[in-house]
Amino acid sequence: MTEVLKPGSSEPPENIYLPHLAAIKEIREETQDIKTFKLVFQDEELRKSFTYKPGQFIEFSIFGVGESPFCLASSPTREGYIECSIKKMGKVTQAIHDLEEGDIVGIRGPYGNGFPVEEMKGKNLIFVGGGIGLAPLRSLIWNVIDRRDDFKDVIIVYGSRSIADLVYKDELKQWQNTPGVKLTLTVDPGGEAEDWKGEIGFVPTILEKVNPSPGNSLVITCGPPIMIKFVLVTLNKMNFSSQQIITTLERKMTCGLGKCGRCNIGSVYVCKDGPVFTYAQIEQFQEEI
Amino acid sequence: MTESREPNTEQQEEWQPKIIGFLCKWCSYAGADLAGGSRIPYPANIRIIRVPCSGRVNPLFVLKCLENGADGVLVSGCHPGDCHYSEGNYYARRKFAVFKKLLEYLGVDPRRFQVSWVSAAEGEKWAEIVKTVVEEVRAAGPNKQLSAPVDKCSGAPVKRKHLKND
Amino acid sequence: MIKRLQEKVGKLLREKKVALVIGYEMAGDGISTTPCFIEREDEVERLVWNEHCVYNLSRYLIETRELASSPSPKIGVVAKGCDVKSIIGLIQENQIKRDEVVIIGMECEGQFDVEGERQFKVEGLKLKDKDKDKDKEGKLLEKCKACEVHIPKVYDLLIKDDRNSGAPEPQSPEVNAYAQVEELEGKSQEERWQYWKKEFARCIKCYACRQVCPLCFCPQCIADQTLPQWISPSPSLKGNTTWNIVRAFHLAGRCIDCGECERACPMKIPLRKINKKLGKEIKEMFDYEAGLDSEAKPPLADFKLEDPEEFIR
Amino acid sequence: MTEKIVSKEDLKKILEGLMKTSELLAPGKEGDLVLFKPVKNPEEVFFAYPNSLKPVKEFFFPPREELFKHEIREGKVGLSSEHQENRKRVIWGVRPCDAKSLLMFDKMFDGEYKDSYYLEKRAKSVLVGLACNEPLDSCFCLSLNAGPHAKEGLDVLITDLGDDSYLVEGITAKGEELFQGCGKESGEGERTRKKELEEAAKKKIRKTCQPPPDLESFFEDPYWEKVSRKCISCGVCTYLCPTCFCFDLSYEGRDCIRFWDSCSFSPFTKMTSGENPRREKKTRYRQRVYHKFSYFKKNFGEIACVGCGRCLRECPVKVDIVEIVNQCSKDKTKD
Repeated sequence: MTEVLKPGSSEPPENIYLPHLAAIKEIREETQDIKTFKLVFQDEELRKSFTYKPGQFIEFSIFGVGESPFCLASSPTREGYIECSIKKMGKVTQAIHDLEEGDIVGIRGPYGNGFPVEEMKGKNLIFVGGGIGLAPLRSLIWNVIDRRDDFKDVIIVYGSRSIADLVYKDELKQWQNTPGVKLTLTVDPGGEAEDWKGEIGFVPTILEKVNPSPGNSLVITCGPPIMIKFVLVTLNKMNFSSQQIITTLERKMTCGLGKCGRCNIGSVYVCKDGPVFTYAQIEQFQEEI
Repeated sequence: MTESREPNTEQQEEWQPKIIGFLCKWCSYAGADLAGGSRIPYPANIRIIRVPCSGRVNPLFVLKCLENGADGVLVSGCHPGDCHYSEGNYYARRKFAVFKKLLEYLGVDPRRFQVSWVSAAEGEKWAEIVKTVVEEVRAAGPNKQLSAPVDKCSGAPVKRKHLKND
Repeated sequence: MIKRLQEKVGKLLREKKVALVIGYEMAGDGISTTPCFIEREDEVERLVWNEHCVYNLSRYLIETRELASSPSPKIGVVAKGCDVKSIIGLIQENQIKRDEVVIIGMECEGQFDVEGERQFKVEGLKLKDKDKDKDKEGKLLEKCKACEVHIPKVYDLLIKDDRNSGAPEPQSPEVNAYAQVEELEGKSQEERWQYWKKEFARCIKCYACRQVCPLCFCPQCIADQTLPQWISPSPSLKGNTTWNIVRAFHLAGRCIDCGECERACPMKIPLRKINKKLGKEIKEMFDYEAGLDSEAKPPLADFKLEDPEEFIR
Repeated sequence: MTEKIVSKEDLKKILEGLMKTSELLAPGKEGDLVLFKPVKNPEEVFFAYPNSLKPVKEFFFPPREELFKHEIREGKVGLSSEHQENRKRVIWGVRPCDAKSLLMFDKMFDGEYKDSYYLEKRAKSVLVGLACNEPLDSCFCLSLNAGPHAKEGLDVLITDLGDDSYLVEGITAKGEELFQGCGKESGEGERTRKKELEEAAKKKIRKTCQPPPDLESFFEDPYWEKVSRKCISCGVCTYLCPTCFCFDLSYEGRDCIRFWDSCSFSPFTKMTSGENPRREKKTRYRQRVYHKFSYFKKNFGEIACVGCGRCLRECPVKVDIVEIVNQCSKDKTKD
């Protein structure tokens, strides 16, 4: 607990709700309903000073429409810009999809704890992603590739409903060609095409087939809740302990500051204490995830 | 859109009433079209929104218009018996009869919400109705009851075209 | 009356005629009552009946039906004459089926203005003192003064008032049910606007009016929609006015005047005065009264060729 | 800490003075409601009330507050946050329970992320307390480390001694400042009188809130389903609660606004994907209880309830959170 500000005793603190202005530099269409936005802060100082960890998120403001939290999909090792991959779902995301290059948006953050990158050093990393859930993993994957010597082997298992739903298609190729990185792609049965060279099947099944070893390894997983549920079963079968499994949770994080009161799971605020948790931590929660 | 694209009429020149018209596409819209095609003059204070049927108009549309700065709203449909969907305008008639009473009861100026039947052949009648409605709303003055006149902002995101070319 | 109520409910539960009964029990303050859900025969002693049974329990019918796990899907509900009207409304709008509910009708002499407690909250008086020095007439809820349904129109069981033996008292109220509406109608347009503006300004958007209403059952309220956002979610005069108009209009021809919205409103906005006005107009224009006939078509889902149209150009 | 005796006339003069030098808010009647309002006439200041309908939180954390505006000027987007008026604000007639609740708000709105909107209002405000001599049946502050004459969070406390005389106890410098140069020193008799009033008031508070120490262990108990059944999921208890602080952010035209929100509403936690961790009424009601009696305590060392009793008085269906919290351990052992 921090010391309570005595009325009348302090300088006015900075405004925690005021976003920084950022311009959209580039928009890439990943799939039919997912776009990746490259954002550059208007303020040159901020472009240099804005630092973050993979797994952290920002509050993305469309002035006049609304604000929503999105994870940072870019790697902090690539300086000068940030990227978010956004699926068209509701009011704000629809407005975001209507944006064009050069449009101005607001950014608050970064918020949350982020992935424990330091702890990952010297370990084998297994990434298990589904659909748009690859976005936060992408941040970490590029971070790992850019600092390749700090980490051991990398295994990536990524799947989506169909080939068209795979995100970062160009980057997947780059990852595949990186030494020490083993990428397995899969699509749900029925989502394949004739020339599809990857696997066909749900992510947990393919993960079992890839069969990574739990020794000196960490699993980082993100995707739809149903996928995570079965990925955990698979990992359990393969003798991964709950401390070795890291995921990011999704909640409605309106303020990102641990104040607005809706993202808590028990006394834990996902926006402040998370969104990254080990499965061992999650097991302690009373509420269902 | 935060910069109003029109000159601020209220300050620069005489205030002009702004009226939103919800017109059924089968009768009243065609009627308005006829008025235009026949070069029958009527005031330009009305902005027309075409709807499939007067029965489609939710009273919330009317409220929203008044809330967002319209000075008056006119709903116009087919004459009873002429509805393309047989009975849409009959339902509309009941709905707006009640809604009009409610607005009046709450003290909203009754001139701000009006209903008319205009057929596809009634270009003259359309022009007359618009004239009357505009005059009545003009007499009622700017809508200060339901609208919040301070910020004219549609709530659309900041687009590049709103900014100076750099 | 309470004894007979408890016996009858006990019997219903014992014979598995109902899975659960929604009724009234004493509240912690020892004076007012609160809704309760009785599932076992040994709980029936909790049930009470007095002049503080203000709540319209039909509000719980839809969600309770979903919760009832017992093989018997029937729900028993203790209902006053006015509450039965909203049950009829729910049947009429296909929200519940007649044979899913067992209506335990109560003969009701009128409910007291427990909210007259407000006075006690304001002045710090104790409710008991307050009760003593006011005559019965003065304590009656506004809606009860013009009540026409002391005995419910529809019921499965009727619990009669012990005090009334023989024929029920004549049910023609001398009170003008629309007195308050007419008073406001008599004012100028500007006066009316100023009146409502002041009332709506107080609204804090707690949605108690909506939540307590037996006929506000939309799975998603238009006020909660975001695409588009029709009603501004924050409390401001603009959004409050729109919300209150929309709420009332959605109840036009459906509201059965149980007055729960006004009772629940912590800011005491006279919502009944709006609902009542709509009821009055619909009665005059379309000769329809809500909550009387579960087979009738709701007036705004109906029309007549000769409906009034003087207001149309 | 100074104590003095002032007369009703003195108080009126002080109110008149404060009206000129600062923004003065005090309870007044609006129909049947008691609400804090800007004072236009000292005669209208209402003393004989148990408590205001809305707690004073609304002056620090308004139901609707504009945070900033976005504007396009000269081809550039700008954000402007309007500077708050820094005129001194005196809130007169605050009950001790409400004053205490602000200390909890301090913990919430200060901390790692400092909420300038709240803190600025806090810094410019002086809280003049009014001791409770006539607590209601629904009051239960005594069991929550507060009391009808408690001073915590206040700048000055006034006790009505009857006979048009008031005991004024300075608590902070800015509180004392308001009463400088008026009244006379208090005597032994008056201090005894105040003690008596305090004891008498305490005796009137019979309701006690005693959450079980192991509340966490009841989390999965069917009890919550049972006790939340009659809850109608409205926002009355949360909006009128002096310690509830949940909010939402939204844009309305050019303004980014913050406004009250409530954990009782189902859309509160609903995500765009349609997932809703607290879709069931039971989980929402349990969240309210646990947030107050467990989570806040875990995070900030204190139960987030001051026992003002508003939620009991104003609940449209008389849900009694005190009874529910007290009963939960008993009910468990019974089943």
